[in-house]
Amino acid sequence: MSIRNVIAAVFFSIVAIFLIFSALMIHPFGPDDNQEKFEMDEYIIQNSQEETGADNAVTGVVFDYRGFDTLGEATVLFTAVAGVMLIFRRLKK
Amino acid sequence: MSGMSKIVKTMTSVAFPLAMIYGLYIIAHGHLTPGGGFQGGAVVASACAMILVSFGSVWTVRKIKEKNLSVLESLGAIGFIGLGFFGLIFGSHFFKNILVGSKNIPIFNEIGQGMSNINTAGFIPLMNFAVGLKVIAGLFAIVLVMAYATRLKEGK
Amino acid sequence: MLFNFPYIAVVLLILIGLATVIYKRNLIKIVIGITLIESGVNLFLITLAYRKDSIAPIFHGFTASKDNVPFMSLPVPHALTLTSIVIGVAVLALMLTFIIHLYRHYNTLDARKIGREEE
Amino acid sequence: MNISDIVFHSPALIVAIPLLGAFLTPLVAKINDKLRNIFAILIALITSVLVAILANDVFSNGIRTYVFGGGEPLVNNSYAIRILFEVDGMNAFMAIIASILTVVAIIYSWTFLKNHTGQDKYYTLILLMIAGMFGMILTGDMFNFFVFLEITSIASCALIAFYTNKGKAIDAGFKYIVISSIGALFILFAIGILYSQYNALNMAVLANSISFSFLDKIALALLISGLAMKAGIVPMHMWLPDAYGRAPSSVTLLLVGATQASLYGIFRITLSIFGKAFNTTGTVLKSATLTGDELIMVSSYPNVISIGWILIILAILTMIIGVLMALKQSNLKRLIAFAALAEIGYMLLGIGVRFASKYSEIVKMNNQEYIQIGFHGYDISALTGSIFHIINDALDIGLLFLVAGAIYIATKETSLNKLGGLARNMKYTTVFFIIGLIAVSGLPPMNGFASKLIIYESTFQLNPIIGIIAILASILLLAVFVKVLHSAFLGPKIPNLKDVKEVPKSMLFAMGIIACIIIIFGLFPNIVIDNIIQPAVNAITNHEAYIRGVFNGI
Repeated sequence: MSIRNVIAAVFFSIVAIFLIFSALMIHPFGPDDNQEKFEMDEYIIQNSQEETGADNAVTGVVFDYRGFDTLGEATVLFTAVAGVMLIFRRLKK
Repeated sequence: MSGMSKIVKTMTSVAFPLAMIYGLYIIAHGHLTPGGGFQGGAVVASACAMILVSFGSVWTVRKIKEKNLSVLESLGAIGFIGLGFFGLIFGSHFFKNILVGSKNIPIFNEIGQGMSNINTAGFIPLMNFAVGLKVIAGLFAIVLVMAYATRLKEGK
Repeated sequence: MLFNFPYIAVVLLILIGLATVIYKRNLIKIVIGITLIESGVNLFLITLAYRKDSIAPIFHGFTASKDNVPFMSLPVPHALTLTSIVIGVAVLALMLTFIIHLYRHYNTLDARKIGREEE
Repeated sequence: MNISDIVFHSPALIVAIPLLGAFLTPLVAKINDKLRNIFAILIALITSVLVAILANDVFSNGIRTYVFGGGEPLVNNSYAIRILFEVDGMNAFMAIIASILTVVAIIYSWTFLKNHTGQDKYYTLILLMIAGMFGMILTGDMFNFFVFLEITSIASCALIAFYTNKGKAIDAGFKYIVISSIGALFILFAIGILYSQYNALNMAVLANSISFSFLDKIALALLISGLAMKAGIVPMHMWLPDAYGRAPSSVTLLLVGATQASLYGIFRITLSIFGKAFNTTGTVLKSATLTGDELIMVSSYPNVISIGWILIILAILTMIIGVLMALKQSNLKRLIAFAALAEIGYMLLGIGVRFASKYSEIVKMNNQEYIQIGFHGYDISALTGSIFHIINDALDIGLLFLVAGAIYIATKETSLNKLGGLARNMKYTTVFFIIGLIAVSGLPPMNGFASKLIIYESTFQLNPIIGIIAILASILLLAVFVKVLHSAFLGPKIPNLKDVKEVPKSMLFAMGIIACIIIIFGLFPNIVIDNIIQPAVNAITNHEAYIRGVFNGI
C-alpha cells in the first residue's frame, strides 16, 4: 500500500458518499403531478412546435433553442477527427 | 490484408445500400421522428465501417483518401456554422431560425402540424444534413485512419 | 428509497467506472472505466427526463394546440444526453488513438511501465 | 453593418470566428502553407480586435448579454430557454488574457514548427482550442460551459501529443485526457443535479434560485473538484508537469490560458452562482448608517469559511509541492511547469482567503434604486490580488515557456546539465528570460511584484503563517530560476553549443510582445488595476448585478 493508494481510496470513498447521498436525496423517479417545477420544459413542450416548426421537440431543442450547444458538439467531433489525424500523421515529409 | 472471404464481401455489398438508405432516412426525417444528423450519420458511418472491415483497410484507403474525407467534414461544419451566420446576417441573432414562417423563401418554411410534413422547421433539416455529412465523414475518417494505422503488414 | 432505484443504479455504474479507473493498471481497462462513468452520467440525465405516464416529446399524428398538449417527458435532458453522447464518442476515439500509439512505443499496456524511460 | 452592430454581435463572433477559421483551415491549407499561417494570424487578430471592442464596451457600459437565436433572454422573466452569453467585467478581463495568449502563440508557432509535418491539423486544433477557451470564458450557460470545456480539453490533449515520436508526449496527452474527461463528467453530473432541482441551466437563473440545500453542496463539491482536476490543483496535479513539459511551447502558452479558464470557472461558480447563497445566510453583526448609506457587517456562513479553508490548504499544498518539485528538476520545461503549478496556488489562495475571512461588509445604498453589495477589507484585496495574478501568471509563465522553446529550437536540448553559456550567442533570449525571472519570482519592478504583494498583505491579515509560506514559496521560485539562469545562460561555453544562433525574428517578436506587456504592467500597476482589474473584481463580487443583467434584459 503506497501513499498513492491511500489517497486514491480516500478520494474514491468521498466521491462514493457524495454520489450515494445525491441519489437518495434527489426528487423521486418519475414525478407526476408537480408540473410547476418544470416551467422551462413545459414552455418548450407547449411552444416548440410553433416556434421552431419541428414536430420533434427534442430536435427543436437540439437545433434551435440550444443550437449553439450542437455547434459545440459538432466541433468536438471535428476536433477529435483532427486530433486523431494529427497523431497518426506521417512524421517525414 | 485483402479483406475477408467472398461470402462476407457479397453480403456487405447487398447490405451496404440498405444501411445507407436507412441512415439517410434518419437524417432527412430528423425534425419529424426520433433521429437527426448525428444518429443517421452514425448509421451511415457504420455502414462504411462494414465495408472497411470486409474489404480491408488497404483496399478502402486506395478507394478513398482520408484527406478527402477531411475536406468533406470541413464542408459539413462550414455548412452548419454558415447557417448560424445566415441567421446573423439576414436575421437578428446568431442561430436565428429565419426560415420558419417566412413568406419569401418557400423551403422548409411551414410550421409542423403533427402530420409529418417534411417541409417544416426552417433551418433544422438543413442543419441536419450538414451535421449528417460531417458525422459520416468524421466517424468514417476516424475508423479508416485507425484501421489503416493498425493494419497487419505483409509477412508479419 | 426504493423509488429512487434508477438513481442508485446510476451511482453504482459511476462508482464501478471510477474504481476501474483508479485501481486498474491496464490502459484499455482505464478507458472502459471512463466509458462506464460516461454511461452512468448519460443515464442520470435521461433518468431526470422521465415523468410518470409520459410519452416521448414528439408530436406525431396529432396537432397540438395550447389546451390539448399531451403529458410528455422533459425534452431538455434528452438534448443534453445527445450532446454528451457525441462528446463521449470523440473522447473515446482520441483515447484509443493514444493507446494505439503508446502500445507502439512501449509494447505494453501496463500503466506502470509507460513513460518511465530515461531520455 | 456599423460599429454598434459589431459591438452587439461581438460575444457570438468572438467564438464563431475562430470556429469558422478552424473549419476553413483544412481548405485554405490545400492552397499554400504560407497562406494558411497568415490566415491563422488574421483570424487571431480579428478575434482580438473584437475582444478589445467588447471589453471597452463592457468596462464602460456594464453587462452585455447575447441570446443565441434571438428574443428576450428570459421567458416570463423567470426562466431561460435559449443559450445566453453574459459578459461582465470578469469575462471581458479573461477574454483579454486569452486574446493576448492567442496572438502570441500563433505568431510564435510560425517558425517554431517550421520543419514539422501535420501543421494543417496543428493550426486547426489551435484555432479550435482558442474558440473553446473563449466559449468557456464568455458563456452564461452551465451546459454550454461543459461543451466548450470538452472542446478545449480534446484539442489541447491532441496538441500535447504533437511530438508523436516521443513516447512521453503521448503519455502526457493520455494522462491529460483521462483526468480532464473524468473532471468534465463530474461537472456534467453536478449540472444534472442542479437541473433536477431548479429546472434551469442558465448561470444567472441558477444564481437567482439557488438555495444551498444539501444537494447544492454536493453539486458545488463536484463542480469544484472537477474544475480543480482541469486546473491542476494539487491532489490532481500529476498531469500538469507532464503536459506542460512535453507539449510544444506555443501549445503550452495556450494550455496556461486553458488552465486559467478552468480557474475562472471556479471563480464564477463560487462567487456568482453560489454568491447569493454564500452572502445572505450569515448573521448580522452590526449595522451603521454612514452618509446616507446603510452599512451592515455580516458574519460569513460557517460552511463558507470551511470552504475557504479547504481552498487555502489546497493552494498552500499546490505552492509547496510546485516549488519543491521545481527545485530538483533538471529538464527546463518540466521545471517551468512546476513553477506554473506553484503560481496556480497563489491564484487559488486569493479566493480561499476571500471565503475564509470571518465577516464581510455589505453596503446598502439607499439613495440609489438598487442595493449595491461591496466588500471591504482584506478579503476583497485578496481577490483583487488573485485576479491580478491571473494575467501576470499567464504572461510570466508564458514568457518563460517561450524562452524554453527558443532554447530548444536553438540547441535541440532541454536538459539543464547540457546547457551553458547561451548568453553570449542569444542576447535577446537572455534578456527575455531575465525579465520573466524577475516577474515570476515577484520582484519589483515587474508585474508579479504588484499582484503578489497584494496577496501577501491580505493573506498576512488572515493568518500570518500562510502569508509567510506564500513569501517563502516566492523566494524559492527565485532560487529555482536563478539556478536556471546560472546553468543555462551564464558560465563557460559548452563545446557542443559553440555555433548556436539567435532564434528567428518571429519568435523574438512574440516574446517581445509579452515582455513589453510585462514591463508596462510592472511600471504602472495602478493604472492596470484601476482600468482592468477593478472592473473585473467589482463584477465578480457583485452577484446581484450578474443576476440583474439577465433578469431585466438589456
